[in-house]
Amino acid sequence: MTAQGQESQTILVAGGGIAGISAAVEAAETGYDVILLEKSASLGGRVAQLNRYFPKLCHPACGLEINYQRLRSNPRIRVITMASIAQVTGKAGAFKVTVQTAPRYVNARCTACGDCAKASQTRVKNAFNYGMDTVTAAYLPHPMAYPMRYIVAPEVIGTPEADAIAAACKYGAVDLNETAQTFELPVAAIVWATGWKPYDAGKLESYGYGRVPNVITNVEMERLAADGGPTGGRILRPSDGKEAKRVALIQCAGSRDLNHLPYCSRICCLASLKHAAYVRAQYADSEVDIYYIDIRAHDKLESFYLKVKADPQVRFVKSKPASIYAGEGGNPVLHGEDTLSRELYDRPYDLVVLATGMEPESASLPAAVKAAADDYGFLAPPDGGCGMFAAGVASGPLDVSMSVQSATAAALKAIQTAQGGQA
Amino acid sequence: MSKIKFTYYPGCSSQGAGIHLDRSLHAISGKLDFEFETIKDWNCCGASVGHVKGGALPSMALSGRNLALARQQGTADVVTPCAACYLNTHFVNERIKNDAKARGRVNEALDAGGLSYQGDLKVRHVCEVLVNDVGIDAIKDQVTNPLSGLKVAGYVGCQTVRPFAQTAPGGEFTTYDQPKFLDQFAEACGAEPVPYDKARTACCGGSVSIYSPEKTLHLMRLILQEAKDAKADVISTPCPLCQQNVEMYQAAINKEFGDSFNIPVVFYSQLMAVAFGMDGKKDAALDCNMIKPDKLIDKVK
Amino acid sequence: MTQSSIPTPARKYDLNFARWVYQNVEGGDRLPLCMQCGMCSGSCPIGAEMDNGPRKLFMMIRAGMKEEVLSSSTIWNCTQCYNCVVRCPRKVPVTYILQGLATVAAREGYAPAKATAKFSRAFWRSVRYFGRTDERMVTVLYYFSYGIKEGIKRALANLPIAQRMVKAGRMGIGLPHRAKGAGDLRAILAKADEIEARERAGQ
Amino acid sequence: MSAQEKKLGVYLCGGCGIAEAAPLAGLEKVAVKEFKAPFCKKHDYLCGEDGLKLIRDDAAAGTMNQAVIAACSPRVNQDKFRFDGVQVIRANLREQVAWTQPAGVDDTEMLAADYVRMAITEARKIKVPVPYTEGPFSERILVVGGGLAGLTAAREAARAGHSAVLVEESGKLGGNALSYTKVVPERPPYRQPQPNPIHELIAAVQKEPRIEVRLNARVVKTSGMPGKFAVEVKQNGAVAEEQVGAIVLATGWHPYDAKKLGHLGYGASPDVVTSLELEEMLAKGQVRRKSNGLAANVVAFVQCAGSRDPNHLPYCSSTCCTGSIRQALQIVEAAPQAMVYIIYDELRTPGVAEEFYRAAQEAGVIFMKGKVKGVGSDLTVTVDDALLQQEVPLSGLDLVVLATGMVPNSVALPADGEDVPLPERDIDPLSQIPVAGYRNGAPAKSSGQPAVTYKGAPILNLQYRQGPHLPILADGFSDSHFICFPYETRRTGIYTCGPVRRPMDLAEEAEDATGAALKAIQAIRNVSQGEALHPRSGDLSFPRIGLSACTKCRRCTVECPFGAIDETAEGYPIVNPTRCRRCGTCMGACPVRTISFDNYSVEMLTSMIKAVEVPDESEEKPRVLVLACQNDAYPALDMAGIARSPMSPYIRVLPVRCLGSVSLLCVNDALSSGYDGVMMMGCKSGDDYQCHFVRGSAMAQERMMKVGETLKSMMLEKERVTTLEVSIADASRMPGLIGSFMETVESVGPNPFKGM
Repeated sequence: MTAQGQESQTILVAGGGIAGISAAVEAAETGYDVILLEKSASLGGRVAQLNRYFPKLCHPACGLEINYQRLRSNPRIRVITMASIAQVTGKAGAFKVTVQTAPRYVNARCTACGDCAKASQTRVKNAFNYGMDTVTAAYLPHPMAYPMRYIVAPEVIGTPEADAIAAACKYGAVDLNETAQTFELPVAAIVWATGWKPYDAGKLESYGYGRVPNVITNVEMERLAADGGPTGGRILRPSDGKEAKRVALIQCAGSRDLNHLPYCSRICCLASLKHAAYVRAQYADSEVDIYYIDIRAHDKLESFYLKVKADPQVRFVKSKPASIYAGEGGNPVLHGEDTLSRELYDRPYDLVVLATGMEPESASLPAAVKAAADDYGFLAPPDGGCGMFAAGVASGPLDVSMSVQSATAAALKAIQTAQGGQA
Repeated sequence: MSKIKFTYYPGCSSQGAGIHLDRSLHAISGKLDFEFETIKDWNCCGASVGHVKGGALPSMALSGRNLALARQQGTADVVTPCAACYLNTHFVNERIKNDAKARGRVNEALDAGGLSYQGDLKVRHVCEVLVNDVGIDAIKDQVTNPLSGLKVAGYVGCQTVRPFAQTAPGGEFTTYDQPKFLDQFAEACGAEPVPYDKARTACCGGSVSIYSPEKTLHLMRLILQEAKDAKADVISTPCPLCQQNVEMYQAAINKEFGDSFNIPVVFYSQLMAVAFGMDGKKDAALDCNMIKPDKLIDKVK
Repeated sequence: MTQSSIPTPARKYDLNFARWVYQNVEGGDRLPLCMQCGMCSGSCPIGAEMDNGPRKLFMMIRAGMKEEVLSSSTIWNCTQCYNCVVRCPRKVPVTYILQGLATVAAREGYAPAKATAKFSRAFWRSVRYFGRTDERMVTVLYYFSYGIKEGIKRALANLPIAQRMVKAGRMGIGLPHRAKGAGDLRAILAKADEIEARERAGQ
Repeated sequence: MSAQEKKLGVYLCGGCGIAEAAPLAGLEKVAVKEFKAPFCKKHDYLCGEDGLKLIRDDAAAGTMNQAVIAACSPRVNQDKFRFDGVQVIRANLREQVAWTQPAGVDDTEMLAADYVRMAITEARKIKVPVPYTEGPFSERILVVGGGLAGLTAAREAARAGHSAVLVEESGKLGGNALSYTKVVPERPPYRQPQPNPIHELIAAVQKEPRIEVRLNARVVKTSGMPGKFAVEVKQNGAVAEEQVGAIVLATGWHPYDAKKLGHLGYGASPDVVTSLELEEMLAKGQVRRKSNGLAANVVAFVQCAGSRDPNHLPYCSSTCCTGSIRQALQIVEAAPQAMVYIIYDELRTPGVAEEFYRAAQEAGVIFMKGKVKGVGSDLTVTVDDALLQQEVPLSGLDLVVLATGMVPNSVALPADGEDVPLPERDIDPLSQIPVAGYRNGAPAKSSGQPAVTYKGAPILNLQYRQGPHLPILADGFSDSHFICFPYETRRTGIYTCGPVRRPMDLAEEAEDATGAALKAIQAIRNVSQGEALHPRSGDLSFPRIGLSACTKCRRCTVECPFGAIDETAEGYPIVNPTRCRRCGTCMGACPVRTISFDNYSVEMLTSMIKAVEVPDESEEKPRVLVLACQNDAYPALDMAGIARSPMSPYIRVLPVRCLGSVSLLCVNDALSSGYDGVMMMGCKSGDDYQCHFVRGSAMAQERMMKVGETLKSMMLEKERVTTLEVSIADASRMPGLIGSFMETVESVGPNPFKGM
């Protein structure tokens, strides 16, 4: 107990990805009030954008559905989307958190009937598909959106189209006058589950992302392979829609590189093994080459590596490609040295996928918290008593199940603080 | 307004193979807001082969002496138009600035010549100065004779941007592979930059091309081929060695590969001189190009 | 040839040679960080001219393969494009290390016949005597470093280019260019040599 | 409310296109005239404030305590449609009617009407659950294993106010970690080995009043259920019983037996040692050769000694790379001139450990990629040097260190028990990746991992009908099968953590143990309220078995995925309610419908099925019953609706908790009441199963194999029933799946039972 007594036993979870959601439901189901903040329009985070998980190749939406049901049926949890944290004051057991919400232009009256979308012509980049296709300016963030509520893109605000969109809503849910709000929340403990963003592949100059056609990133590959993606789940290359049958997967595109991300992002090797499986499952005559420095299939995931390796049409090349240039017929050409044979290769592919690493979203952290981060922006394990705990990738590059593990642990630490215990 | 003063290090090529770079540069400096004061009695930087026979310290001593002399002339930034000179001088300057041991060794050597230098100067490339200090707009303003219709392939080469591009402040000078400043220069001059992504910062073979061209002709061929494919009238470059290699070896390449290249290779500063309406010979030094840039000569007022 | 100060390994992966390189070659201090990814060898414009390429050469250094390393064609075919330097994920200054190894190899007499070495010697003669390099001096000295006969052959082969250069006003016919202070420069360089020799002896 | 009678109210929403699709007047008729609902109210925006007020007022007035809400999918707006003292039943007229069917068509109206019928029927049959709360429940937590994971779990539970009893087999706390001189850094700058946290942790546990430590102790028997486990602990010969609410299993690991590594020179020379043996040498300060006591200055580490080897441990032990780097750094730190080599195949320093790798390189440690061909008695290690592309004799070594892997303590060793077959694998290393054009995966040699069995005694010795072991999964670890839910074991209220779950380093162990402690606390707090645990969190129902009808067929006790049902001496089933996860597999298994939940029963399902109005043959409107898994197939159908994909109007979808809860009798009833076909949609079964009740969908499929006979006895075609594996991501496949089944059914012709 703090000297002046516990103001609140509420736990604040910042970030509505798999880690944040897990921390929130675990704490709530243990009997504590939780406020779950999400910066974007919907919960789900990066996993909602994944097609399948390694090693089971099951669908993230499945676990997300269970968690959503746990959220919806639990009155202890309050979800606030479009929200970011501007400032944190106070101390363990008695924090004051200043929250800022961006306008969504659609309020809680929304039933997700979709009439607003029908009234909108302007098309904006579809962030859910990493901008590989577009949506109408009034749109549902994605089919598994939580809350199941539309949003109006800022691009059309102030235009006649916006008025048309508002007029189209039978339920008065479109509120064009919505403005940014700032309010304060008293909470006992904070779980930072702010997650990650893909490293900007454009910074890998010699790989020509954005310049050489048909060079994409691993997160884009997830969308290409997903039913809800820009190609309806068919792995077609962007430049001409041709089936991508000769595919190169490049590891450590940014990771393990002092010029970019000095750490290993841990998941990329396994994600690429999964991508090999995507391609092989789609085209019987496909060939996938995986370029790597070390294949890092930790613990039992080794068997997933063995499984993919057993496929004679998947080849592993121990080489960090030096450059990618545009070849004939829109084929990107990989150039580099095979370190096990000393061969200098120039190999054309239909599609090249850069396994870009995970960069912590620490930009969204208040300065005070950022100070606690390491040089990479990860929140190192806190010393006892600070009342703030990192969960998921905010604490380091983790896979999904490790993220949930750390979120569950963070939930207990937060509970201990909320109870006024040591933690 | 008063002009920005720089201490100028021309480098050996300014008296030989790269004489037209030096001449045209001085010409345009008259029009633009900067002026050069040449390092009195400068010496060679060691170029890209010096180290082999000379060893590390003697090589450093070469630039050390130049910097010491420059410092005697004042605190203005040292600028050089030559890629190799920039590379070596910048490198040595950083070492003297940041590495006490190196500073000591170099100064012990310099002392034998009655000189000393503590690393308090800044070494920069002329192109970087044009981008960041002079500014593209200032160049545009001087254009009285736009080079309209002239197709220019902007060939940057290596050492102008590698390895020190990212130490330069902003602009198009922070990228190793696709710097666009030559295109910006050409555009400012009213010319038309052509797509040149593959060869933009490709290697011409450097000094290897001088003593073992048989190993590097294919490199220069790539540089010429992309320019040809892009229908470039001229290749524009900032590097004396690149200019010399890519120009000089076209005959050999044609012989070796059965090509028929005859593409003029000019310095960006020559383009500017012409675009500024200056004299083609005296200022633009177009007479110094072995392959005559006819399309450019036609533009001369 | 002076007695070499470079340790010769007794067995594979005896680290005495590697450690000497770490300490005595420009940029060698970062060499231990190489993780053998192949970025450097892949980035090399004339990698095909190299027997080992920087990546493998660095592994050979660790393996103590002194002879193979110092006589490797890799160190003589660097065009100094610096692609490897800016791309190396471990920030190993590859080009500088190759230059440093070339210097060592030349000094240790591993490369009497190497073009680079000859050219460099010619170059330095010009630098030492005139303070500046003069293509005419350098090329002539370089050609004749192959012997009179070969020298004349090479000079004639390049005569057309030389003539065109002269015609283009890019090669004068007067006296060599020189720095007036070439004298003090020579003193400085002599001192530098002396320092390096002293340091080597200090080992 | 169970005692007081139900007051039903039907609320029809006309919003989101429902009214346009199916006029509410017609639906109202169905509710009031046909089904005699006391009242029915219509609203064009039921989830809006006024709409909600409408319902809230009725509840407040006491005129209604059971609301049938015919509006959007039950998957959305639970939060809005939540009213004190009101039991809410939903009819999905939006996603699966208005959004998939053309407006104002008879078929659409019929579909909507049937969903109203089904919902009202559900309301009539459903009971308000009476939770199981028979105490006393224990707040105490049993932690098995006194290593870093166990100690952490106990301490973290105690810090949250729970008492714990920690049982450690050996004579001291600390486990393997106790022998570590230093540990891999988990804090920035991640470059130097850090002090071992274990000693501090042991001290903290020892002075924690809420924790009772039992050394030299073993669990001999575990009976009961979450909230009320009775655990017999044997300590120094004496057996004492502990009452605990939940169990954390943190039995850790033991090093792989180096004697099996002769090919790597173990035993050939005293100077070939394992990582743990090196640790003992490091503890003595400078590392000295066992053979002659001289300082060991030239040392080679051999990675993957046993790990990643089909003949030994098929998996990667995860911690050996960083472990060897740490030891190498300590050697170099003590003797800067030492020459240390780490021979690896794939160097695995994930995350920030990459910086630790760089630190070792900077300290002069040499990393060689290659396979060790052999180790001579003179200690010469022959390496197939992959990067030098030649075979290298690494001679002049003083010491060779084998980085031996981790073997999970999933069973009590020494092995004094029977063979333990692996009940399930999470991922089967022998299975192959699916490849286009090949039914059973790529035409490739399998990864060649042997199917392992484990000899050893059960650790908890569970007194469960389904055996004494906590199920052991792939590679012998007692892990969760679920990526999203890493703590889900097959035994409710028992959570594993640390290396018994998955190879992991100390930092991860500590985190994992903290998470397991939370799950244990959560289990205790929920079961004592009679609430279900994940995935049906908060469900108050549990299976009730009418013994009078029971035939002692034992299907329920065998099929329960969580071993919740035991058997009496007479062979009757007895339910342990807090072990139950409410999937209903037992209900689906029971041939005599005598197992039911207050809020879910075979009778309820069949009544709902029969509530549907089946048109007679002449109308040529077939009816197909779709039994859809609530968690995956049903959301997929919803999302097809959100995408506005047209769907056959002849299907009637009935969401079920799990396909495992579906009894063959439901299928019979459907067919005998005139449905032309039945589709069952469940989750993927098999090795990489996705069923969140583990075996539900597999069970359903097994049962449906028998459906053939039933159909034959009814003289019906077997094509009328199909079982499909669909995932939540199959929204776009749905119309096609249903469409093609419709064609099949229509080709078979109408069900002769129609109108009987």
